[in-house]
Amino acid sequence: MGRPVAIIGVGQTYHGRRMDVSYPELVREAVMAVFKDTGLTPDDIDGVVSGTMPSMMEGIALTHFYFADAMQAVGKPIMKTETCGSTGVSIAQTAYYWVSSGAADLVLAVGHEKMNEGNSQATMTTVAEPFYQRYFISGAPGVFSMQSQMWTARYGIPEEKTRDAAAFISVTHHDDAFDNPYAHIKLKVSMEDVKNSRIITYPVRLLDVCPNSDGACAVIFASEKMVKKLKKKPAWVRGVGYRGEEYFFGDSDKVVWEAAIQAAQQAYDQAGIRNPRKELDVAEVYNPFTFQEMLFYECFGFCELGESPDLVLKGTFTRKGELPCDPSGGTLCTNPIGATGLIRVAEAALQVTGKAGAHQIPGAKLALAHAMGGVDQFNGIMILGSEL
Amino acid sequence: MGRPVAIIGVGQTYHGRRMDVSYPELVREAVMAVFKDTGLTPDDIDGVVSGTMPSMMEGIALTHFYFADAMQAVGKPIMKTETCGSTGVSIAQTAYYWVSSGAADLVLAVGHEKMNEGNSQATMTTVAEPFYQRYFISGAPGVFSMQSQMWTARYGIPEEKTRDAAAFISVTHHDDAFDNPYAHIKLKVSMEDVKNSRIITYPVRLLDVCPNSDGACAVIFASEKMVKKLKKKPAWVRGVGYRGEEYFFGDSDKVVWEAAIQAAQQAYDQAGIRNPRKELDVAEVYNPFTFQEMLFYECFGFCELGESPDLVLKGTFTRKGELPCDPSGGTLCTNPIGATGLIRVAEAALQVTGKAGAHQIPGAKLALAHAMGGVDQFNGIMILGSEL
Amino acid sequence: MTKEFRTVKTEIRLPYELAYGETWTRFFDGMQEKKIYGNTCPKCNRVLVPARAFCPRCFVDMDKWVEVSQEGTLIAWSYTNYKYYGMPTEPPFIGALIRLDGTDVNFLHLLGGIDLSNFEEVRKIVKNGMKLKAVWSDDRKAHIMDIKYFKPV
Amino acid sequence: MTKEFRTVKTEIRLPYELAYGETWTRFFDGMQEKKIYGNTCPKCNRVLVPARAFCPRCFVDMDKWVEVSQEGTLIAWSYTNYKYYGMPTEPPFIGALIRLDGTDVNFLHLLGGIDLSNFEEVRKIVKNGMKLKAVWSDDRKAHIMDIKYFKPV
Ligand SMILES: [Zn+2]
Ligand SMILES: [Zn+2]
Repeated sequence: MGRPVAIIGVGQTYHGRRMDVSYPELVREAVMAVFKDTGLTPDDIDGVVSGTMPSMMEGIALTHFYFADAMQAVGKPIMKTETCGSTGVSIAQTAYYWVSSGAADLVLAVGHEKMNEGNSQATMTTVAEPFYQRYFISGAPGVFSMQSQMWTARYGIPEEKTRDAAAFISVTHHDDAFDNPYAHIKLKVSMEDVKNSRIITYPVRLLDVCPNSDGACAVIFASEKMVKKLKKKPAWVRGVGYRGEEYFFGDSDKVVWEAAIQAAQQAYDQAGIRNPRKELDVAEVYNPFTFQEMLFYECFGFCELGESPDLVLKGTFTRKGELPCDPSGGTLCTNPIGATGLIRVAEAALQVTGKAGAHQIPGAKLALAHAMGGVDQFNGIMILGSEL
Repeated sequence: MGRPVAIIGVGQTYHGRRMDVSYPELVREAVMAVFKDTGLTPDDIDGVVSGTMPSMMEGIALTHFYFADAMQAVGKPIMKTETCGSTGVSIAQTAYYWVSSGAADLVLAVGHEKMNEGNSQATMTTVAEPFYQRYFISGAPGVFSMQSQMWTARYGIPEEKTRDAAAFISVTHHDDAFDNPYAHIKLKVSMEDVKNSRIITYPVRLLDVCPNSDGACAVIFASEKMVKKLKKKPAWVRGVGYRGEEYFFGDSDKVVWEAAIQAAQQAYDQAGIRNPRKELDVAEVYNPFTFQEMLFYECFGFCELGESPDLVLKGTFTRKGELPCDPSGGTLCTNPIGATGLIRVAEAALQVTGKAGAHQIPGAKLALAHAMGGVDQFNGIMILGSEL
Repeated sequence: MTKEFRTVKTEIRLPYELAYGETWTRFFDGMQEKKIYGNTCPKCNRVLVPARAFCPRCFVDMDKWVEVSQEGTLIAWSYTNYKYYGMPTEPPFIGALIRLDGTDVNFLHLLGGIDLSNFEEVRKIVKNGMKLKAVWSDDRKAHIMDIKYFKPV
Repeated sequence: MTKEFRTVKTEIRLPYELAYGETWTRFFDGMQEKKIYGNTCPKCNRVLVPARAFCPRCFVDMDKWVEVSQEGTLIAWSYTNYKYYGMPTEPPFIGALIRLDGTDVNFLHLLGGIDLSNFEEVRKIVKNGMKLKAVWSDDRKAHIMDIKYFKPV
């Protein structure tokens, strides 16, 4: 770990269908929110990091150029990172290293996506090369369904139990989203609703899957000196982790999933966490698919391998459970891809600073934020704490 | 400035038309070269940063995913940055901050582009939004020609003198490229050849413009601890600078060009440079257009505003001149866009470590590397020195 | 020549529907009515054109809308006589940076209304500082090309 | 509902010609001859399929080419019955991860040769661990879809 770094403010747009504004105006909404939250002005900022899914989603290749004005990045050092679903955590880590190095005291991180302007499925076809993998992995639900199917079969978990646990996750997260003013999908659903919703790719059904959202998120990272000077309640970065896997989907195991396991382990080692379920107070797990959320619980050591459906059904990961996961409603209810990972980080920061409002986990002091990118290939983690 | 960081090795592919290999194989060629140069193995590396122009150029959105195997990034933290022409310097700066923060000791930076596989002009149409600017800035030569025309007119430089100076730059760089084993274009040209070559957009002619190249470059950044441990001759990072401008081309002055001026100034301040022409021993200026190279000389303080054509014609910036610029032949002779900025950094590192071979500037101790991105919007600088 | 192997020809084709938002909508509505709209920043007082939702330097919401002059001064130009992907019009054409009278930034568009076929003739006519005036298309679509080009006054 | 304004429909269309290089070329030449080629890593001794230029774990050049078995075991599958952009074939179809006999990684392709119209019937037949066998197209083009699908043995 380098010099201490903290998040001192966050801003989000209202996520959803945002065809009321142009894309730069949407970005500016999040940036203005973080300046309002911190009382800082653009003049205070030393550098800006931003990113989207990949810019195929936008149809405009140089998003950091297009949004330079909206991010008030003019005349400042600026960087752009794009790692698909994990973009938001990559942005946060880039900003973190920048401040940690001592080369900047205040860095603005901005993630954004306007999924209603592009075509996310068409964008997914551009993820892989057109020789071999493009034909089989461009439908993201298909790949994630295959992973879920492999996981259930590996541990011999009864299909009905997995189905029930996934439905339970959908129901509780949809409920949670009502308490998050920025969430996209606000829908009361029952276990039966989920289990009877349209099949996307078996076993995944419509209510197991995240929406296409428009939204942006902005976060300010600060050096220890600035935290003291500005007297802001900090969310200290206690650990970061990031891991990638082989390009070929069939080369690595996606059940005992090394990218997820190692990314979490790297962050735990830095934060000194040995028993994540006991020590973490809340986790914002990237959960575009209900089934996959359970696999992350296992890979992040929240429980034993194959054990997650039982614990889910016991309520271990609900807002009143032992380790509340995604009290914001998570990616399942809000998914502007390039912003999503940074929203996880922002939500974790809100929790450990006691500013999460109606979805606050009382007394939360240590939080995990996570994002996944590529076709089951990249996982990034950031752990935030109220204490350094 | 944070903790000291040095470049301890570089690797390049042979640049040019490289349809003999698949894109991952091309990337691997540069990565193998840097491991050969340093004697390190992939196991030694703590993290990997990579990038392309924007991935519209590749047609494959997740290049860090596609090249994960080739970069030997599997099981490691990985990041991707894409800032158009300045990508290579952004990659270098991301790697620098990462090591400088203390969170990594050895970071591999890789830039790559296979321009012969895509269509660079079609890619340029994706740079701006399709409401307004896309119609007028998608032809890169047009924009750069407009900038040159404005510059010549501003200072009342006689058109013939500018034309001669640009031709002189073309001739000397084409000569230089013969001494660079990795350069793409190896062509003997005369002043008359340049001045009679086909007009692209007046005043820019074919021999004033960079080629479409395939190529990759890999650089290893190391902490001070590793430099000592590995006993490698280091090229210390002495300063970095990066600046962006407004999105709207007409909002800022592209002659007294603040993004270029400020990026250089930030890096000079860190490196303690007051008189760059005297103190720098060599500069690798990003020069896709001969005319623009002169504008950079002025904005970087190598001479007074409007003075560069006179000095060019006097030989001030040739290999035997006061401040040799682009002894590698520069971007003018080799332009795999996502690699180009990193090649500038690698060439600067070779110069200050005395490893530039036939195009070595004798005794070079302090070097500037530069890249420009967007449509005259971003400038990035890295200054390397043989001493810390 | 190095040995080459098989290649595959492919294409990326992606559809988009992009939102103008209120400010661009009003600007392009103006185009249809042969008006060029800018607006002023309450902080730096600059008149920006095209009209913006906010000032890129002051970051505040823009204030008053103004219909700006359709005449201006040539700041810079470039002459293009080759075909490329994404051209604004058939070559030859002249890209131009124009300071519309009363505004504080330069407006990007085309310079036309003169014979462009012979560059040497063009060079005798086109000079930075010359006065230009918008020429409108008859078939307007609330689009930036509703202005055909700017011609010498 | 928030007020919406003008939008613009647009499209990005970009052409590419991508190089296979020597290894992919040989692999796809194999497809045309109804052969599935892998190769072995001299360091970890794994047989990788499709054949690679280098081992993604050991980073060394691959060694011996091997024609691998056209039969294998189903590792995972997913059933898709909706249309989306970039599908490998008309739905319904089954994406499958297959461990070809004698290889050390899983091969991505389709599972077919059974009636896919009724998912409940499909679910009774398709089980992880079942044996599958490649079915080739008559009209082969040195392309990954020269294998139509893998069918139950
Ligand atoms: Zn202003
Ligand atoms: Zn191996």
